[in-house]
Amino acid sequence: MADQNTLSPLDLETHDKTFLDANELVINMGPQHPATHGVLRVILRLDGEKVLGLECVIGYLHRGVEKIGEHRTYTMFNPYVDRMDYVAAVSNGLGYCEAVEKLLNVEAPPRAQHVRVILTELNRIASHQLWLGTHALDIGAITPLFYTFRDREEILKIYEKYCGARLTTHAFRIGGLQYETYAGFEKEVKNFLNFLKPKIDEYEELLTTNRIWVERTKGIGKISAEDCIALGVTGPVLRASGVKWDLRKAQPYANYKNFDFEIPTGQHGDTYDRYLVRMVEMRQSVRIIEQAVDALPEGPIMAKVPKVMKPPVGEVYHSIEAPKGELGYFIVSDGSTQPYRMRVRPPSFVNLQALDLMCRGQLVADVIAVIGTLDIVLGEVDR
Amino acid sequence: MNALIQYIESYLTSDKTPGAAGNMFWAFVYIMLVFTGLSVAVIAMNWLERKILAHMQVRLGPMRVGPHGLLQPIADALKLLLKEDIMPAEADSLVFWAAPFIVVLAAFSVFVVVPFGPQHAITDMNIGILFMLGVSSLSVLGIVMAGWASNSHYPLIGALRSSAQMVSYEVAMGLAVVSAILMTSLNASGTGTLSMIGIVEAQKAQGEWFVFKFFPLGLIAFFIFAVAMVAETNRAPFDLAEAESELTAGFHTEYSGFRWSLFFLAEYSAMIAVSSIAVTLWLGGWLRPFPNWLSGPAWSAIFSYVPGVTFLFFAAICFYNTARMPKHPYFRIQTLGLGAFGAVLGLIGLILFIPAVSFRIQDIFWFSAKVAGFMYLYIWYRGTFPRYRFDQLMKMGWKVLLPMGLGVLILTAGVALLQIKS
Amino acid sequence: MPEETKPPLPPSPEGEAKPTAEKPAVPGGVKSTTSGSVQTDPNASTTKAEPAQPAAAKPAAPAAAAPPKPAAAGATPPAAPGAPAKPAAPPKAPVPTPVPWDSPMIAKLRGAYGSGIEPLSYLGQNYMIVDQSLIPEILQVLRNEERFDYCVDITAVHYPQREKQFEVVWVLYSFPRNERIRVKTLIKDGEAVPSSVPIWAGADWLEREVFDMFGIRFGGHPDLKRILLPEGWKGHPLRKDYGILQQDNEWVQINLGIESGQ
Amino acid sequence: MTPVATPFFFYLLSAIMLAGGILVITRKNAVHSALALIVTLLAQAAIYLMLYAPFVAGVQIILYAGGIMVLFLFVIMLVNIDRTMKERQFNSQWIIGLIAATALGGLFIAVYTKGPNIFPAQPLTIAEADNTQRIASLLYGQYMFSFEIASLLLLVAIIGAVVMAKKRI
Repeated sequence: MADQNTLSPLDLETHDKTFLDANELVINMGPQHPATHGVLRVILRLDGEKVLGLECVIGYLHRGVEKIGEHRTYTMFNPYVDRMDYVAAVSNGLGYCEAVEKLLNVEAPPRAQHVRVILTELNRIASHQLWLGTHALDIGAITPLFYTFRDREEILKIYEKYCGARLTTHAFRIGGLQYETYAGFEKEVKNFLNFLKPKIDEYEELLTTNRIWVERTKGIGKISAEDCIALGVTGPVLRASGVKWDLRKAQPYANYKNFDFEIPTGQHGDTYDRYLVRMVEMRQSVRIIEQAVDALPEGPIMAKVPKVMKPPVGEVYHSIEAPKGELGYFIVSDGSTQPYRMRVRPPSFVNLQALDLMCRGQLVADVIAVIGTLDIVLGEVDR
Repeated sequence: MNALIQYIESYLTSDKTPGAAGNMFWAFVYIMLVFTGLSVAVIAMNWLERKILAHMQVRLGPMRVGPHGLLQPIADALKLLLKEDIMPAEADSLVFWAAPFIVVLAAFSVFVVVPFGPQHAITDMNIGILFMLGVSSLSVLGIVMAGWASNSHYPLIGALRSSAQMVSYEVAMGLAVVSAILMTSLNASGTGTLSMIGIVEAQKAQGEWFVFKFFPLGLIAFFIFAVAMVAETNRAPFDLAEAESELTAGFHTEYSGFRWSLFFLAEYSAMIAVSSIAVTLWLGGWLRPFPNWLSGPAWSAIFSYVPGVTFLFFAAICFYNTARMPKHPYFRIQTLGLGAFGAVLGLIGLILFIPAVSFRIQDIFWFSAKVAGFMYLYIWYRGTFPRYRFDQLMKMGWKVLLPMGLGVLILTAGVALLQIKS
Repeated sequence: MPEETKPPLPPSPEGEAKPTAEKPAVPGGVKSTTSGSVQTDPNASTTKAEPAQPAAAKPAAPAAAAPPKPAAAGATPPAAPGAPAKPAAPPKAPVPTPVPWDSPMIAKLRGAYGSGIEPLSYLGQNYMIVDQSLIPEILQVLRNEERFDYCVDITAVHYPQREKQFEVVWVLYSFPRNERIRVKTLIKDGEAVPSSVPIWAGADWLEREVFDMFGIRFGGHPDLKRILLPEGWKGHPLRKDYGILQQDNEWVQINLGIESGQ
Repeated sequence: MTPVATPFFFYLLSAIMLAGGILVITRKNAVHSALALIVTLLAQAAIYLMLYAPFVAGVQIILYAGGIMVLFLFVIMLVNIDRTMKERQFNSQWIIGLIAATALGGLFIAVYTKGPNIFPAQPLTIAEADNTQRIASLLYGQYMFSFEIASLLLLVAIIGAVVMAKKRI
């Protein structure tokens, strides 16, 4: 799968060669390209319109989060986690807090776990909505963007009321929650769910049976289940290729085990299946939230966690199902208040690796669609 | 001097178009009327497109410049006039300068033969539809020149793509038009006509619009033309030329200021031109709905009031909105403006009620109402459809529309032959 | 407070001076059930934390540790390490230690490789420390026989004070068995590790990042070059001897042309 | 038959055509000469109109100006023409050119001197209005066979073009 990296320099200056009779053309897309979802540079090797292969150049948004992690105490590192996948900040926070709780051998109280599930699933819906809006915009449908962002606004309002921030929410703490849920939290979440159900049908009405949408997405960016597993691709992309695997079911965390929901899978693993999988996932998240809100127990929201955390020497790998895939934290503790090694396994970074395989043989216009369907966030890819 | 006046009045009684009647003065007046009307229509289209698209997308559209953004198009036009008009360094200045004019020429000269009424057309060429198709194919030249003269790869690729698209959809368009013209020959003399007014007369004589003639065939031909015309003007699902999300920018990226506004003007007038062809050929140009079925004097009276009623309806909307305008002093000027606009519309509505005026204006009203329907369709397409990929677009042009066009043509000819035989 | 990093870190890798940022507690109009103990603590403003010595006497933390009621961790800045044991601390829970992990798979592997592998389990997570020489082979076995077909992550940890400085970690997961294990191996600085790209295609970028951050070379990797940092960057940031303030080296001066003041 | 336009228009149009023709062969830049060719073709269409042949004028605009010239421009733009701009204009066959020019000149002078009796001025029989109908009846009536042969020829040309381009697609 290795493409030779000796890319022939773009030799258009020499006059005797027009850009049409050159057998292989190298084109640079990005890093400031409207459709690359952030700062990603893709070097495309083209034969006319067909993509021979591509190479991603990343690192433009690298902030060295893992190095900083080694110089912050466990609680101080919490806000950094939200800045990685800034679209799904809450699930980053959940992953990190649960990893450290496992290290400290502490369990968050049931009420905290329920609120965490509610907020994380809301975050999954918000992330999928943002994905749908921008993905449809890349393929040319302008309207879904406004619908999805109008509905996403409601979720951000709930976050703002709960923890003061809309995007990088820093809602969870190691051991539980910082804030008790505000008065009327359950009612507001319930109203939102009833508000959202017909809206998801609206998105489906606009796109699912839209002939041009189907034609632009069916059979584009196909990837088989074996390639997905070999490349380590996870999340909706893996499920769309037919692998029925979701960490919330496979290795339940934060009492997902006592909510029932299905895992959608696709058959062909193309862009259209990924679209369908994510739409069903949004509906399943609504189901989970409904059950979580109904069964919200009373009780404390914070476990017995020492103010100064000095976890015993040892290491832990804990991963959760973020909207983009498996988000893992590998924390090595040396007994001090600061982690010795803070490794983050981002889903977008590994999923982006599959872009080359998915775009082989497609046309240039489809590269945009495939980047959109991978749902990558460069903050998470570059850390 | 009175010879001149007499020359002018002589035309008023004749029922032929000024061009056909050889009356140069009225021809000039009609030209002025049509082109001012066209630019007003383009300005209105600019505002309508922004507002309707916005309301489709759960937002308000321009609200700040004038009441409900009514002055926005004027602001745009002014901005474009004042903007610096740059020309790329090694651009081919002659071709770069000429391209927008050719495109505008092609888009405007189509209106010479557009029949707003039995005698409301600048002229009545007997090759009307052929002339329209010929001239609209000239705009491809302008686009190719614009793309090439910008002297950079992406406009060139954009120009080649959009001209390839226009050329291939012209073929499908031609076939659809031929099958409509074939229907005009089902009269006693057995010879159809290419002249636009002749086509509408034929529809009136045969008592039904061509879109309903030989039931599915007319509709299919109309459908082919409707799709091809959207592709011809690089609009909505076929606007691949200026697809910003891909590499290639449109052919008019290097243009700015006034030259760019020429392209913008040409695009809208081409849209209006092509939809007026569709209205003439299939939707019975200026004929009011059910001319033969509901043909009594009472019915024609009722139908003659419709233009006045619509304008009064618009005026009512304006007044209703002035009531809804917030009471803040800052909005006082806007409420006044909207009220004045409503008053003007109301006045026009009232004038349209005068029988003499409404009799003459009625045709133009029905024609432009149908064209406005098409304009709404254009905006609706842009709101809902994603963009076709270039190869899908060409595949649909050659492998779907062309065979369908041929099929419809052959079937129409067959059915027409049967009808003549019987 | 620019703090010059001490070159050789003391054996127990205490973090050097860390600015205790005053973390503003923004309750966000929240009706906080934990009454009263959430207000910001005025006197514990950004204390000038002395270089961290384990036994540093911390300025008197507000001893108003509420009774072991769920006190919101809230605004009081985390105390410097080595806080004196709070009087009402709960009795020390037994410190978890790695216990040997045994399973039929381990028995089979032990039969094949004898002392080369050392399976352990910590907090219920199984991992095995594998001798460096076994690396490509045991991963191959795990991938094919034991069907660990998903290479979750490849990373490394730098222990400068040990004689084998680097610990390369493979996190593997098996879909059929829904089981996750970690395979670790210890290598010296400068030694290369055989690449596992032929085993899992997904290892390509993961290994490039480990090379980029630690400088560990992977033999047989199709395209081993930096992935996150620019090509001409000198040094590997995640090594412990690479100071956190040391980002303005000559690449930054050449390419960005900023004479950073740090 | 009222004349379509005064003789002034005839001289104007023919002047445009002549100027266009000269421009076509003298321009260094191929695109400029293509545009000049388009101008001449349009002027020619206008002259057809003056000869009461609106159908032919319409077809001329569609086919020549709208279709063939677009393909000319396509080809010129796709094939890189910068190199030809730099090369020196050479022309070694000026002898043959001279002979052809003199022959053509002689023909023109002969026609000009003989004057009208070569083409007897017949009154125009068909009305300008149904010109298209008459062409249609001639085309599909009397000359049906030759019409079909011509279309067959075109078909062969199209298939040839597709086969030549086949290897690249």
